Amino acid sequence: MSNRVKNIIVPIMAVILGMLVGTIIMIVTGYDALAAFTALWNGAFGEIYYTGEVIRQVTPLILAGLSVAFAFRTGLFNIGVEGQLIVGWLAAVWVGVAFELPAVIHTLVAVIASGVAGALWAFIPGLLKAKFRVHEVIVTIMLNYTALHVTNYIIRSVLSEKSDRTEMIKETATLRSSFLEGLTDYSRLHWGIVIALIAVFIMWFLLEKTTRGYELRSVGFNQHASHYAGMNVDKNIILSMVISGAFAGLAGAMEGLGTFGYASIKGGFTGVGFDGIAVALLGGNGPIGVILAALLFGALKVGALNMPLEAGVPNELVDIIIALIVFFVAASYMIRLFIDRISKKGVK
Amino acid sequence: MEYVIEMLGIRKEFPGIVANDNITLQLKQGEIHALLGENGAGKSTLMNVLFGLYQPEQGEIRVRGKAVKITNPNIANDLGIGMVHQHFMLVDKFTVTENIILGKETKSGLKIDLKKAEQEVREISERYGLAVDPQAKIADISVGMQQRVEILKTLYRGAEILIFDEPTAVLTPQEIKELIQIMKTLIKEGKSIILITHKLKEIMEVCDRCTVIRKGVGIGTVNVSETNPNELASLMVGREVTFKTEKADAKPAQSVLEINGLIVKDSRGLTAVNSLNLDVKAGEILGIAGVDGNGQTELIEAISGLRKSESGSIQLNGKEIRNLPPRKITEAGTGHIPQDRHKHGLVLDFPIGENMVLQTYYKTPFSKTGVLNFKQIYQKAKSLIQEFDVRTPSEFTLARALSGGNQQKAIIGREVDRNPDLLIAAQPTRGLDVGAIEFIHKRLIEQRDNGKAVLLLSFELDEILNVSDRIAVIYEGEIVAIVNPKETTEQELGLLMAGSKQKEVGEQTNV
Amino acid sequence: ACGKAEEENNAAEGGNTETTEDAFTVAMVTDVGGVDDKSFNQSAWEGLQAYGEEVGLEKGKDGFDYLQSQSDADYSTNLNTLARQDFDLIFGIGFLMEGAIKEIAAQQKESNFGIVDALVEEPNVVSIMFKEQEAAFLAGVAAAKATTSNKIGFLGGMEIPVIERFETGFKAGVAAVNPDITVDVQYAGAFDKAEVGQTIASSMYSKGIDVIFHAAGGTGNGLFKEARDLKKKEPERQVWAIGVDSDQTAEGVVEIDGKEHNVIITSALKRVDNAVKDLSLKAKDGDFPGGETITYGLSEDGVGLAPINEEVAAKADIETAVADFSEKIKNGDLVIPSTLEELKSFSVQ
Amino acid sequence: MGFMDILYIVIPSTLLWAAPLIFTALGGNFSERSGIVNIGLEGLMVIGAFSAIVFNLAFDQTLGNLTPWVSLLVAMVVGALLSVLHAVASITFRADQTVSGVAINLLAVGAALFLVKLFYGKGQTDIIQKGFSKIDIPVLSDIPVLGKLFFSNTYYTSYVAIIVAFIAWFVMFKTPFGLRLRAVGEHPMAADTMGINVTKMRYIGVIISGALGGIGGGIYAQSISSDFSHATISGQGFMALAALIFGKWHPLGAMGAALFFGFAQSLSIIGSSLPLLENIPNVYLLIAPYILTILALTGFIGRAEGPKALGTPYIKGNR
Ligand SMILES: Nc1ncnc2c1ncn2[C@@H]1O[C@H](COP(=O)(O)OP(=O)(O)OP(=O)(O)O)[C@@H](O)[C@H]1O
Ligand SMILES: Nc1ncnc2c1ncn2[C@@H]1O[C@H](COP(=O)(O)OP(=O)(O)OP(=O)(O)O)[C@@H](O)[C@H]1O
Ligand SMILES: [Mg+2]
Ligand SMILES: [Mg+2]
Repeated sequence: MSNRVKNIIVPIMAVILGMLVGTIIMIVTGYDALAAFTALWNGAFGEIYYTGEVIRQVTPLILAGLSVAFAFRTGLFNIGVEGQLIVGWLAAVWVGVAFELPAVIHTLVAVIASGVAGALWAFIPGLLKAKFRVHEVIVTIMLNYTALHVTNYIIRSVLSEKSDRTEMIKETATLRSSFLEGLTDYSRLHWGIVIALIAVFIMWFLLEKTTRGYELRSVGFNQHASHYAGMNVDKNIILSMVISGAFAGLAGAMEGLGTFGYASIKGGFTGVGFDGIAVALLGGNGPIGVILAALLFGALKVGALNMPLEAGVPNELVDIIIALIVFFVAASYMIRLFIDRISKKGVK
Repeated sequence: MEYVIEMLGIRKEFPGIVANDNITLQLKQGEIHALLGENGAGKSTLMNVLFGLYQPEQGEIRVRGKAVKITNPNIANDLGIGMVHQHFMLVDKFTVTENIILGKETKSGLKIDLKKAEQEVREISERYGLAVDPQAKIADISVGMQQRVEILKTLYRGAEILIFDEPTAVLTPQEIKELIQIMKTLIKEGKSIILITHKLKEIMEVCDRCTVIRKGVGIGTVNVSETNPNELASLMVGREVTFKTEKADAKPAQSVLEINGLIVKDSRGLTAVNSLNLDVKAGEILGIAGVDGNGQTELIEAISGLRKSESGSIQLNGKEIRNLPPRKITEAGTGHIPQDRHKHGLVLDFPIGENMVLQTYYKTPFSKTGVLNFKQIYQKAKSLIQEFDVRTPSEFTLARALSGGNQQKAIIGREVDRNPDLLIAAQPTRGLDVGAIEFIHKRLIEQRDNGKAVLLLSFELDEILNVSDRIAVIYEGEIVAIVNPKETTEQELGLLMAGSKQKEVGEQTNV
Repeated sequence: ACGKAEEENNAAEGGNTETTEDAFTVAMVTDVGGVDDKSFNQSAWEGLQAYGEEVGLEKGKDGFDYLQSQSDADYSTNLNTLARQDFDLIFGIGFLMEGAIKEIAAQQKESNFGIVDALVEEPNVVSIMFKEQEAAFLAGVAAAKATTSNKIGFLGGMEIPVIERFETGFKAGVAAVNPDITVDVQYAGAFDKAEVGQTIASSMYSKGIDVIFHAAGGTGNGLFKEARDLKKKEPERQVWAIGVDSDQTAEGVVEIDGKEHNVIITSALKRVDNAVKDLSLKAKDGDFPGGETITYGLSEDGVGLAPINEEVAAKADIETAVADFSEKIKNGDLVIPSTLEELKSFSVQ
Repeated sequence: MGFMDILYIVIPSTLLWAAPLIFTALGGNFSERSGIVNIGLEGLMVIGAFSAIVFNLAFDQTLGNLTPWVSLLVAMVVGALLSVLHAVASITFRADQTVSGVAINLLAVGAALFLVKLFYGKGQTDIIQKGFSKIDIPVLSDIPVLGKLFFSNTYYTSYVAIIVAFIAWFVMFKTPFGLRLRAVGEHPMAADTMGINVTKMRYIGVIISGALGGIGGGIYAQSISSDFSHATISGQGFMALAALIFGKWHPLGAMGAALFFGFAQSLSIIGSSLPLLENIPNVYLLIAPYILTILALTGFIGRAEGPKALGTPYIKGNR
């Protein structure tokens, strides 16, 4: 079997295996698996409203996934998507609240602000990696917590007076659209999905088609050889982190300008950043893969909300399934071995 | 009982390749037995089978006449088989002693008894004349000493049969001499040795018998005393090989590279290149001879912009290039075949095609306004692959999947194709077989004949003597002599490299 | 609202059936805390259960139910889901749901909504507010009577209006008993960081503070842990805590030499349960106060103080004082300030 | 408040915070020294906290004062079991170790909450009655000044953690096992040729990390949170990872780093009531541990490198 086919089969198998183990868990613990999956399906696609909500959920997941995937492809592990997202969220809302601008332009400025904020936040680990060879994983983890506290502080003390959240953004800055809401029976679907899809295209084009992308990939694979070949390794490391951070920041704008319309104090992380790792991984760090994986996880997450009510199954089950899928993709060597065995038997 | 080891009809397959096909090797008690073959012929594989790292699909191994199954290195150790691997198996951060006792530690209570272990190491090293410092960290000692540690590892485990896999490829001539002495001592102590090497001269010097394999198939075993290098070479390659590189006389023209008073520090901040002067002319190959660690690496890094130099000047075609960024230097007209092809020469995870434009991707026709033109890139790659005989399934194959020799050919193709005024070749044939070496030497000479300057760095005196038009001997960061290869001998070079007072080499003209 | 024909038989058979023909179904959405957060989600859920019991409904789509949110983004989806499942009345528990309720109420005009701790002006939404300051005032009175060191602590979750009402009322209560008592105020910055609560409590107790009142949700668990630990270590020492929202007595139990003790003096109650049940019943009877804000105070049984711990020496004294002040508050003689600003000009006299 | 009074508050609190971090960071040390990245420490703490609480709740009547200790053992075993998953994925099936760790984190939270709902029908457990409690260490706490500083108002677990750190150091740097473990993390093929079973050593390293991570979670739950909910473990595992790296992959370094983090944390909490720090916005104190960690990495130990083979699966015969 060709590698290409395998690369497609592996994630599919991982999803199937994840669901399978989820089913076994339900059977063992005495839940009605069929009812659970029915509820899951209904909660994701049973009504147009839910489908709208799924796409809304998918939007930041795509961007977070892109962020992780982009870093991966250029040899970095951006585990700081969460922090960059929060920072981007705040920046977008800040612009949305503080500025008076015509519609569309206001939105655009706010979206750009989020990207810039995420990029700046990611610039720090990029710089430290490039100049001091500090591993980006640890710095980004630390910066996640820093982002959490700093944005909380800004929301409390700068953007509001000791309130737990900012004002609503101005109408002119919103990504929401009554057209899309009407289309999906009042879901919170917003124009962000278009931005996400454009971002997917940009990532693909940048990475695969441009000289810049060539350098980024080259530095990601082999810094020494890239240095020998005359590339500026430090600059490329920083750039790669910055671009990755910009995607993460945009994911924050989806929440700030689309889903919520404000920024609020957070006790913990949104989880979108970590889901981004899952999305990137399941999607094989490729553009189409990321979209499909985000769609799957978005549907699972939104659909899960319906499980306790309709089937009496705790929605944590879906978290388990997602974790298992990530696990199986990570251990895809196991699946590859299995496929090889099957296909060999088939030949003999 | 004549044979201590018998490997009979060994077959070992890797996915898609038969690395060993029905190979037989018999080792006599007390002999040094050479194993000869081209790159990828299957020598390392055969030895790894003997050492228990791989399991053969077919065949039988007998140790002192008894059939055995060697399923892991522990069993090999118990049978008295020890192996010095082609790539050193040493933990950099550990001390010499820790590396030697690893897996067979001397204990007192729960604790490792390092004192006792060091004592034991000292004893063995004295007995076999293997000078090492038991407390030194591997990272801090020379390659030669590292190899002695590898040998000690096997002796510490009581090995009677030692396998040396290309031990001399990484050594300086002096170290090679020492190693040969050590091997002779070992034989005297009753050990038996299998030696893998590409250097026929070494085989002729120390070996009793030689088994040749070609493309995984055993060709046969010959008594070294009854053969000569030419025969061995043709047995190995399957055709006649010429050793003396054919070349016309050089026609040196203007200086392409001029270095004056160059001072470069190494990573530890010590002066590695010390007020060095050198020039390389168009139409000549200048060879740099020297024992490893005398500033060669730093010199080359300084020329190519990979290391900042302290002072002095480096001029390329009369233009100052010192401390310019690597790209500027490349664009000024240099090409570089790096010492470590995996680390510096290739992006192993790129297709071979994309590797072919590593320095030129941003130029037309490979890209335009920042967008790559893959059609052009792969067309270029395809033609280079053909021209330089790079054996690869296609230009889309990952560079990682190519054998070392073919990776090297790809790099040379890439560098030569850019037609640089100065080509720097650092150990371009390290670890390659004679066929590949011959090919590469031809290409270097071709460059010279096209009126380019070639700077060749090599630790192989043969290579230096054969290929260079002039030889600069480097010692402690200075060029201590410039000699004409036609008028010098290996002995003389060796002495110069060892820092002996330069005798009247001043008379050698073109300084 | 919607009749279900096939269930009529059931209805005819008796009172304890799943649903009646015109069952008035009620549901709620919790924040990430869930219905057992030992705080107001739990309280609200108890209110729903009490309502169900009273009118003979069971948990489920045809009676009363809840959905727990896993993140802020889920509030809206959950509220919407419940509306789509045709629940007649849907509560959003907590100020965090303000935005979501506002939006969904505008879309789902058929359903009625209730929001706790926030104001939403929509015709089909009732806003439920509490006079936390009144409960906290009584807690402050109890604390002031119980302290022997004249040093008292207040542990807040986040600096938001609701908690400010607690802080204000508490300080007012303490001052009403003895203006010389100092109240050390610290905020943990979160409602779910027990470890932070524990460290703050530890530092307060070692400064000689002997009573700490918390309005910090799960963060308060750290306070109880610290108080229990200290009590266990030095059984003679005066170490007290005061709970919040619901009666938290159970969290204060310490076993010392086989004997049970308790470090919780009392709890400032916020009867979300009463409010939820009250409004559900009203709505069932067709009296849904849509568009209004209903504020529950001591008089409405919406806030109060839990019974006083037997072990507190000043128990009787506290009870008298509390009863006394309660009376004054209920009949309007005493208005408890609700912001720190108002507190400045407050005095009991 | 005098300076000493501040120390009397801050030091016991530092020790309390540090204990779970020390255990977990030591666990991470064993895994990473064997060459396996373990970003799943957070998940291992989660499962440790969960199982300790569940066991504690179920058996506190039968076991009496031994309950928290036995619960720790249970947490250790469950943590070890979960880490086997990480081991299988990243050693046997050559998974990307960071990703497998992320999966462990997701799985632990999902599974623990799912089981809490299954067992108790609600989203969080009750509060345990038999947690670790505050003590003055006998004899030692009577030493003047030092006794009050270091041995009063603390928990046994903190001292156990410090002792275990020394044991870990001994095991890692003085015993054959430690030498082999480190060899496997530096140069697995070299170890292999010396007859060391790389796979086995790595499994052991990862499983020890699970066991110690489980204990870390168990200590946290039983000395700090007292119950288990979605918020019980929120970031401590990552802090432990930071401590491990900040401590240069050295057991005693990790211990020092964990103590330092504990100190910074308690200062950030207590700081707002200290005269010296009260005018500084709380946010500076809150982010101090993270910023300090980054600065420390950049300034002092930026060059410190982890085990050479860290993160690369060992494939026999691969070059
Ligand atoms: N682990 C492996 N997986 C796949 N193929 C392998 C592996 N090891 C060796 N081979 C293949 O087996 C053949 C023999 O390799 P081997 O390393 O034994 O050659 P060699 O004679 O030692 O060459 P050299 O002189 O370069 O050391 C080569 O073609 C190589 O491609
Ligand atoms: N990771 C890999 N993927 C695919 N093939 C590989 C890989 N590693 C080795 N090989 C196989 O091994 C061969 C190269 O072996 P090897 O590197 O020993 O070549 P070589 O000529 O001996 O070079 P060198 O002397 O530099 O070691 C190639 O032919 C390739 O098929
Ligand atoms: Mg080789
Ligand atoms: Mg070999």
